[in-house]
Amino acid sequence: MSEEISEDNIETAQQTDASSEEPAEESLFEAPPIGEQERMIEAILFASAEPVTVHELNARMPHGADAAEALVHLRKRYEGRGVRLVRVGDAWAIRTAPDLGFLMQKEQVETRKLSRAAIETLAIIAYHQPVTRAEIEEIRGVSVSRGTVDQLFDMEWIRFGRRKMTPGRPVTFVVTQQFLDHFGLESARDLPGLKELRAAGLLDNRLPPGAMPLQPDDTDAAEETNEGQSELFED
Amino acid sequence: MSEEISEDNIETAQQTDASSEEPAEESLFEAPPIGEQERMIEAILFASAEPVTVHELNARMPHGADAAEALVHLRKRYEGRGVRLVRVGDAWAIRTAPDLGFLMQKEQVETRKLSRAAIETLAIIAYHQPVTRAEIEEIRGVSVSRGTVDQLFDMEWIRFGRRKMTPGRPVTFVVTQQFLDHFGLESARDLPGLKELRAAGLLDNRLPPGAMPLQPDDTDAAEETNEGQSELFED
Amino acid sequence: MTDDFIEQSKRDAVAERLAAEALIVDVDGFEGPLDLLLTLSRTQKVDLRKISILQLARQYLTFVEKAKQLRLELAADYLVMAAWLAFLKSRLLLPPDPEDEGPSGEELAAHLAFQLERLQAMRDAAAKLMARDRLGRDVFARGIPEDVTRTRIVTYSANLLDLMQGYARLRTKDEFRPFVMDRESVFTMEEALDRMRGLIGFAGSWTDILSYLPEGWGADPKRRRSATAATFAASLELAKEGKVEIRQSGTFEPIQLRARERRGP
Repeated sequence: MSEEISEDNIETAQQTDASSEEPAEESLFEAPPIGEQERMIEAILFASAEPVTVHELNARMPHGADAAEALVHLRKRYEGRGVRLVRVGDAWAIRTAPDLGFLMQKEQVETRKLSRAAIETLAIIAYHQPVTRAEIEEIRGVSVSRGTVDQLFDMEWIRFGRRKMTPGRPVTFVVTQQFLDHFGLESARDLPGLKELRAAGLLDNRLPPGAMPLQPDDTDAAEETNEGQSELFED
Repeated sequence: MSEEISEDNIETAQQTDASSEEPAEESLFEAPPIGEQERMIEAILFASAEPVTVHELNARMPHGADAAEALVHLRKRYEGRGVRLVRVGDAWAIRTAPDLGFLMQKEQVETRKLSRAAIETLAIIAYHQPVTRAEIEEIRGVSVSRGTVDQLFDMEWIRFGRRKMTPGRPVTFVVTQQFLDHFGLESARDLPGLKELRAAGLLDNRLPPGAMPLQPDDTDAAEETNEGQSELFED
Repeated sequence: MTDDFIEQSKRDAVAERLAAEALIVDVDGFEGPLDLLLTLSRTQKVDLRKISILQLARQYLTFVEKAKQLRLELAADYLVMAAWLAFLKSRLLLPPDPEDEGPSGEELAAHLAFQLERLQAMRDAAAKLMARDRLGRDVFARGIPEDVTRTRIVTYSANLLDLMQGYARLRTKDEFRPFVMDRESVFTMEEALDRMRGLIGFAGSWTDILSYLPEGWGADPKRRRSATAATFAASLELAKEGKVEIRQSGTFEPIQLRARERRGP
């Protein structure tokens, strides 16, 4: 496909050459062929430090040239290319195609371990979704910093869920599809529960007798999770 | 009219997508089609005033892209146009066609007037690189003033090469990528008349007769020079 | 024939003097003796490879002579070159001395010819170089370069294990206190010392140190152990300070202590 294009291009160039059929000297007195005018405005727009008006293009090109017409041709020529001819006010400039803007970044990727606060917050959201900030704070025993939540939003691992039907109608957080993709989960329900974690040796401690009140909580959490997930799946 | 163009644009974009025959997500893992790669290097090179190395092009393009191949296509595409794709050492740049220079009076930069000494010294460095100050002086028959070398350094046309493996391990000078860019040379091999000069033995480090005590060292120096040149010219 | 030769030499000499005079005007314009020689060589109107070094030496010496007549200050390297050329001239004119081990006049002349040719070649190359289409004069770079933003992308990594462990850590908070000592069951020596300092004043007779254990620390074995150890350590400290005496009647017998009587210094 791209070869086809370049062949066309060459053809066009040849046509241009053929159509000129005038010695170069004569172009001083007669308007250069349109293909030549196109080359000229291409070079001027490329090299100019700012957008150039049609008026200025005409002033800089040999007598008799018609910049406006050449611009139409050049604009067409750049259609679908990596750069485009764009109008800036009453002037013209060559600019990067908008879909390629990402190439104008030199990325230095640095991988850092997610902070403990972020992991815990994320874990609570995953296990208890939809969950309010107050609930997260209750489980973690410390307040949740705005930065932590923002970070998880930035990573697109969490999003807002439905508001809770409790006084104040607080917002809730749920995990996203990106979260599931990243952690290789089909759904948040697939997250192992505490018992399974323990069975897998991820938790080697016995539950202390005093930790009993956690268990009903866990049940609640599981229910809530299901609820949240159904919401997640309904979306 | 402009609406028409943008529709065309969209069509082209769709075609491109269609020809890839892969969903967009997969492009993260598979190289984009060559036409797309061509657009990318086009955008990157248009956006940069300085030559961009193939290495950097590859680094900025999506994984799996092959800048070298896309460059071949792009170069062909711009043949005969108002701007051209030029090679500068191991880098590439887009530059206006030389025959259109007359349109760019506004963009012309006042290059500092180089002294005859500076011009000759530059030529000697380019053709004899890597070359020591003593060798330059031997060729010109006068001492090289500090100002001359400073000026060439200031213009970023020369830099230090490897030290010569002769007594005193003198520093050497070589020309830079900016030098190649300024004089429109793809590499130091393309210096005008280089082959003829070499064939005529005028690039040899021929010793004055009677310079006996220096001879063994100087022979080393000559070998080193050839080595250096082959490195610079034949890479 | 001979006359012709003499005539020719005369004419040459006149031409050389005129040429030298013309060059004198420009003496500051020369980039050293080699440059001057190169300029002089052009008057021979031959290929540099066929140049007569003998004639060139004569031309140069004429130039220097003329400069001296005009009382022109010539830089030292011009004079050094003149001396060398005078030597070369004699070498070229005299038959080679078999005793002499130095390079022959022809060798020296050939090298000078090479130097001139090389300098001329470099000048031509420089001219070709400068005549090329040059960036900023004939060829132009992008006028509106787009900035490449250097972004540092920080990706945070966390795997499922991190997540699960984080959650488990939270839900079993009480179990996960690996580095925190259970202060509730620890009676420190400092605490024991404070306690005993307040009590030993009242103990004039031998008393089992176990009676110094704080209230409520005797029942729980963990607490009892800690309190006993702390109290014992505190007793030793007090003995060291000379405040108490300690005795034990036998192995595993109760350890007893009493306040030491104060003696005057």
